[in-house]
Amino acid sequence: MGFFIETLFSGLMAGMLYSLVALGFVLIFKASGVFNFAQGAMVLFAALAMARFAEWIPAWTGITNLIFANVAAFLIAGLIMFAVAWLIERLVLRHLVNQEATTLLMATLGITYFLEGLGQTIFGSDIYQINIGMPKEPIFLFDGVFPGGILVNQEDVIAALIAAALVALLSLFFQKTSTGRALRAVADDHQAAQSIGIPLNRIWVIVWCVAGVVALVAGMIWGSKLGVQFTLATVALRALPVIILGGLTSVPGAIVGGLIIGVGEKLSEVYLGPFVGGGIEIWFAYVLALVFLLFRPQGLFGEKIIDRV
Amino acid sequence: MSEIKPLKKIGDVIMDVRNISLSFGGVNALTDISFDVREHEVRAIIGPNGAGKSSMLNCINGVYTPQQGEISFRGQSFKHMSSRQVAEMGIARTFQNLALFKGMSVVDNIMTGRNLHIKSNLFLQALRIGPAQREEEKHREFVEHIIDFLEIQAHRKTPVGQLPYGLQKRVDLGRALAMEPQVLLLDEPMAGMNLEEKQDMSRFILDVNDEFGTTIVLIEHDMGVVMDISDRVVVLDYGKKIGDGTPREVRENEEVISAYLGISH
Amino acid sequence: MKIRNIVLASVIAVAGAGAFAQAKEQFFPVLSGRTGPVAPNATPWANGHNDYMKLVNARGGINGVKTLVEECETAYATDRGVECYERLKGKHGGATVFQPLSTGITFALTEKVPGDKIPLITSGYGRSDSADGGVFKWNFPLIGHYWVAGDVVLKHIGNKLGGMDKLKGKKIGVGYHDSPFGKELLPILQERAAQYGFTLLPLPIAAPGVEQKSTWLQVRQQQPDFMILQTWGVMTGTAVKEAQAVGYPREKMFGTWWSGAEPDLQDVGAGAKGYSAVMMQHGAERQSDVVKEILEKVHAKGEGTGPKDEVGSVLYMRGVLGALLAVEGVRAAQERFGKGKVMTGEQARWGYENLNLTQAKLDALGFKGVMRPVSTSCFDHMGAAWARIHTWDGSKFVWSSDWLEADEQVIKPMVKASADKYAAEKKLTRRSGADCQS
Amino acid sequence: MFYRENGQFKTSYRADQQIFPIAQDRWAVLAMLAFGFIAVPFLFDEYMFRAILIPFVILALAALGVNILVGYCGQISLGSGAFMAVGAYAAYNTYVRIDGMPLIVALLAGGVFATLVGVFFGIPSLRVKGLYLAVATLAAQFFCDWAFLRIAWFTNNSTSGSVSVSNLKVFGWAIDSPIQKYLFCLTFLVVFGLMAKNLVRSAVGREWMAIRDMDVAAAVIGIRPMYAKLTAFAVSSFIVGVAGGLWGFVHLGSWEPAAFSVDRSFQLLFMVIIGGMGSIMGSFFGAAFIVVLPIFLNQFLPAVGDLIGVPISTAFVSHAELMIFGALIVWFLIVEPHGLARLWSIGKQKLRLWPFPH
Repeated sequence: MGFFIETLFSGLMAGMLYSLVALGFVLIFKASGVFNFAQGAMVLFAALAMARFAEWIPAWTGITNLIFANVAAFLIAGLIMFAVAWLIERLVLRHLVNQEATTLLMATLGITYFLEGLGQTIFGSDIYQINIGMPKEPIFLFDGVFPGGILVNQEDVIAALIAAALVALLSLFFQKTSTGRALRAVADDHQAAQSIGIPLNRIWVIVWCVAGVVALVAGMIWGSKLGVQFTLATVALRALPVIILGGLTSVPGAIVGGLIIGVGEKLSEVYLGPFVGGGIEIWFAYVLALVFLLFRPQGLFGEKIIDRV
Repeated sequence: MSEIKPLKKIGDVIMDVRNISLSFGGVNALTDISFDVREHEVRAIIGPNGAGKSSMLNCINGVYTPQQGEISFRGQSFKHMSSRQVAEMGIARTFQNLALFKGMSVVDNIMTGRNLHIKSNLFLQALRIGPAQREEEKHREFVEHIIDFLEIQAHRKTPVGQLPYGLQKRVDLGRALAMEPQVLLLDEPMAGMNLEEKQDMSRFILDVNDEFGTTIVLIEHDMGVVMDISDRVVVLDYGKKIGDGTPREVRENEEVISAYLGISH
Repeated sequence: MKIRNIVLASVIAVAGAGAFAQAKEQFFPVLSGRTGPVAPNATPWANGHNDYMKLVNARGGINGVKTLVEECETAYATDRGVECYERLKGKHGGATVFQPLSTGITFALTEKVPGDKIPLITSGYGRSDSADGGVFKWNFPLIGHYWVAGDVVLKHIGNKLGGMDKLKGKKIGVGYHDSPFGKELLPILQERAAQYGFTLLPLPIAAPGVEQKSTWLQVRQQQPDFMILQTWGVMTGTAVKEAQAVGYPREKMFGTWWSGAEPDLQDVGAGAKGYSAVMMQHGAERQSDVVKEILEKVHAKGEGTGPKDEVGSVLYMRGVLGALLAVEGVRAAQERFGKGKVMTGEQARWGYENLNLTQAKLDALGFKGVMRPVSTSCFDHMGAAWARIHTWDGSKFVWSSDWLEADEQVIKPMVKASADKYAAEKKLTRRSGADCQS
Repeated sequence: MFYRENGQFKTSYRADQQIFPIAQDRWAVLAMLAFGFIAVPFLFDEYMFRAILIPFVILALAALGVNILVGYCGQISLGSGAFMAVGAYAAYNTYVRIDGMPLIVALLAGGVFATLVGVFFGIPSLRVKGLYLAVATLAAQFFCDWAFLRIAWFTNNSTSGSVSVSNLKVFGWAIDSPIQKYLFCLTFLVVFGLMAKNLVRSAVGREWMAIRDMDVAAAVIGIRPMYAKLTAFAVSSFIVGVAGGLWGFVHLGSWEPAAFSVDRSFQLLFMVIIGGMGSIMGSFFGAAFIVVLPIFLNQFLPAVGDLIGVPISTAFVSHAELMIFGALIVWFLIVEPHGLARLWSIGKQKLRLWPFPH
């Protein structure tokens, strides 16, 4: 029982990171109808930038204060992500307006490759660490209730809190700020948004920036857990089923979907894996999504699509 | 144009639409629509925008499934049929906002209309030997007749995407004709055309109607055209049927007039 | 920064080729993995290899024959490795020997080298059964393969427990890279498990291995008495981090020699304290003579391939050893086919098959305390089965065991059996004694 | 002024329905075939064959398969690598488990199994489109990766999970020299290329394109989306599967699932995009481009760096490769969505008018 709870818990933690990546997907899709395959590459890019600047800043400025280095690195990385977002809109999206979804999808595949190459060219391809002073050792709760207690990673808890805070911030941003409302308007209806004078291009830049920040946070958490290296980009592939499950257009969907996938993966691997030789979690997530597709193509929270002739 | 209107014998009811109701998520597109179509006639469905005309055709085509009501064709009635079955029964259709296959040439577009008649299987087609080759040629020949009939010989190999609007409308018609339909559903065949184009199109429609004796169900906005070429007219408004009869009768109908002139009642 | 430091060997090669086009040169191709999931580990290897080759030239070459190096990037992908092999094998008068540094590529090349008559050195990786020279004429897993690693790890664990018999009833988990590389370790462990009566808990980890939570949840659930890691690249570091996250004691974790180098652990730092790994003879050898010599004769001249601080690190040293063996094989071949001549791949093969590096020779070359004697034969293409264990003290590795030798009595039969199976599949006949003289 | 159809009047529809209605084209193609089969073997060295020509021919075949699905039927697939894997492993098992199994039969059997798997994973395409379908096909990818790693039976219980084949023979004629291998693969490519071309200009092909361009309209004129999509999946995965078999048997000789990873799927998709969606020729262009580009960069960039005195590291080269790839994908999607094939046909148009532009 105790172990089951642990598995569940760590599933939720993994899922929470998937949600963060998925969130990036959804934001961009809602606002620009682009399925941004490059989200994973953006996570890598942002994490690399943060990790490296956190190294370089003390070297350059001579200030060795960890907090200062991290904050500065975070800000710089954020700015870099803004620049990336702006360039993507300028050089790619702007030229692909009103293309069908698959074309845009493939364009973002191209962006993925580009960012992976660029990131490693600028920041190198070693393993880099992001040290934001996360406690690494686990703690044990309820020793009394369960034998051996329930293992909890303080790091995961903190990460979860950060993620939650980010989501809260985003929802505030969408509800309260005028830009946020504009974004929602665009998401609901492009033509209408344009007709009431919301400049689409600007909206797109903004939403890609937001996605960039989300990527940065995801990259920071993941990076401080596991170190930053090229392979971080593969989290995009882990997060895809999440969106299918949650629905492309739904922010809560991304979060719930992420948690479900995370838990599903871990439970399946731990309880089913041993019987079939293990290593099943990746495709399990996908098959889960696949089965889902067949019965509810629009996902948990997505809107139904009707073809009109 | 009225003088070219041919005299022809109208047969008995070929299609009967009974109490069709259709709604999308609570919004009623059609409520309790009933009307019939007689063999060889030109039947028009008119009504203001959003009256549910296209939805009506989509129900007949099996694109939408009405929540209530049924449609009977040549006596056998059905609640829902797949578009395939409908096509097999000989009901063809053109589209309001062009639904041609943009990537394909005019010939290929019209050839798709022949697909129902193609028998040879995948492997024969892959090897393109004997029967497959002959079949292909046979249908190509048929398609060439349609191309001549619609006077678009010059554009055979052009991708339809590159054709002017008026010609695309013809190709759309041609694709439907290639199915050798018994009933032809035309969704605003003349929308956005200038006068000559409209005259051409009406001519084609009437020719189809009396050369091949094809029954025609037609959605059209242009009252003049409708009154000229159709034998009977159904009037829809906000998904309800508000009139049915000969052009003359409909023209006199109070509700219809108000619907069109927007008089409240 | 890194980019600027790494002077691409091929550039030197091109320049070199221009400079002494007349000079006799022995071509050693390098299949590098400077990008992709294994970049952090494969890069030092290539740097070490190339630095030693430069050192050999600084020492005056192999009896006057200069070494020539050209790299081709495989990114650890098999098909690219094959392309690189095809590209390099014919260059600069023909490749002497290939060291793919990837089990996948080794498998693919094993099919090709007999046709091209080029030997393969796969020190510590590749096909374990290729130690049987009777079947694998062209493969040389010199000084160790996975089964040696596995056997030594078990031996070390046994010693810690105070006797192999103490292994009885124990549960040992194996976290392995889910690929031929990872799986190659299992046979020896299964063999030993049957022999000593401990239970084996195989835990495959899907490459690239950035997400291992569930693997380590199972570890926490099963609570194996020991964990053996057969991982490579980012997978190792992640494994240690996850172990830390589920509170599995690092003292009970043992890596094979691909899972115990600085790049794996330095960013875990103190968190990895107590983690041990078996080392194929050498470890980090910053104090060894050869390292000093490289620093003074290569890096001091600004010709270092990689960053200076990496010289002498574990994987750097493995590159150095790879180069050493490649060179000494050629030297041995020259003894027979003519001193100061450039050896063909075929001649070099004879050299690798008749390698006899005595301690004296090794010490003279600056490998005192780094390596033990190696001597190969027609049927033994490995030549030595010695290893040591080193342990991470939070910032660096320190030796934690004496020299240990794998039990050839157990491994030889396994090698032979597996080799015979391969020969049967491929319809090959074992080499006769006569063939050994060729 | 020599490239004209002037004076070539079609007297029958058969004549008009030929693959290459213009005589000069027919000659050009025949010449190319002759070149491929007769001249090439004498022209190039072993490296060209092993490292460029053979991979090109095999991947061109695979790209052809993918193009049928993505380019002609408009069903995006990221699982092509998996279908290659199925082809390779199925061929392997039929080849090693049944004594005296002829090579070609084994390869075709591989294709058949790939077809089955392809159709199975194509089923979602009946419900979903575009990116959703992409994800569905990714499921195929990851599942197959896992299955071939984990299920020992597929690899004939080899301890390492890596399988290998050797001494290939066709009609008692050994396929081991690079030239023989090349010709062997080229034959497959030509045969399948011809059949594919026939399909796309027949009823089935028209159904695929109809579904791609306007699926609702297609349904209304009696095309069954299910039939059209599943046949596309079937034909596509059959060809891809055979290509997979060739990749394992002829090119690698010994392989592991990683040889057919998701990267392979992306690579094939890119070949189709760059080469030209909905164009047989395009598949070949795309394959050639993507096979040659990295090798070219690998050798060209260091040379350039050498010239201008800036040492270029291997790492940088392969990163640059990633960037150039990505940039090219985007560039093609923006500037020339129909890929190299379109450039080719534009060239032909110009040639037709030359020297009188109007």
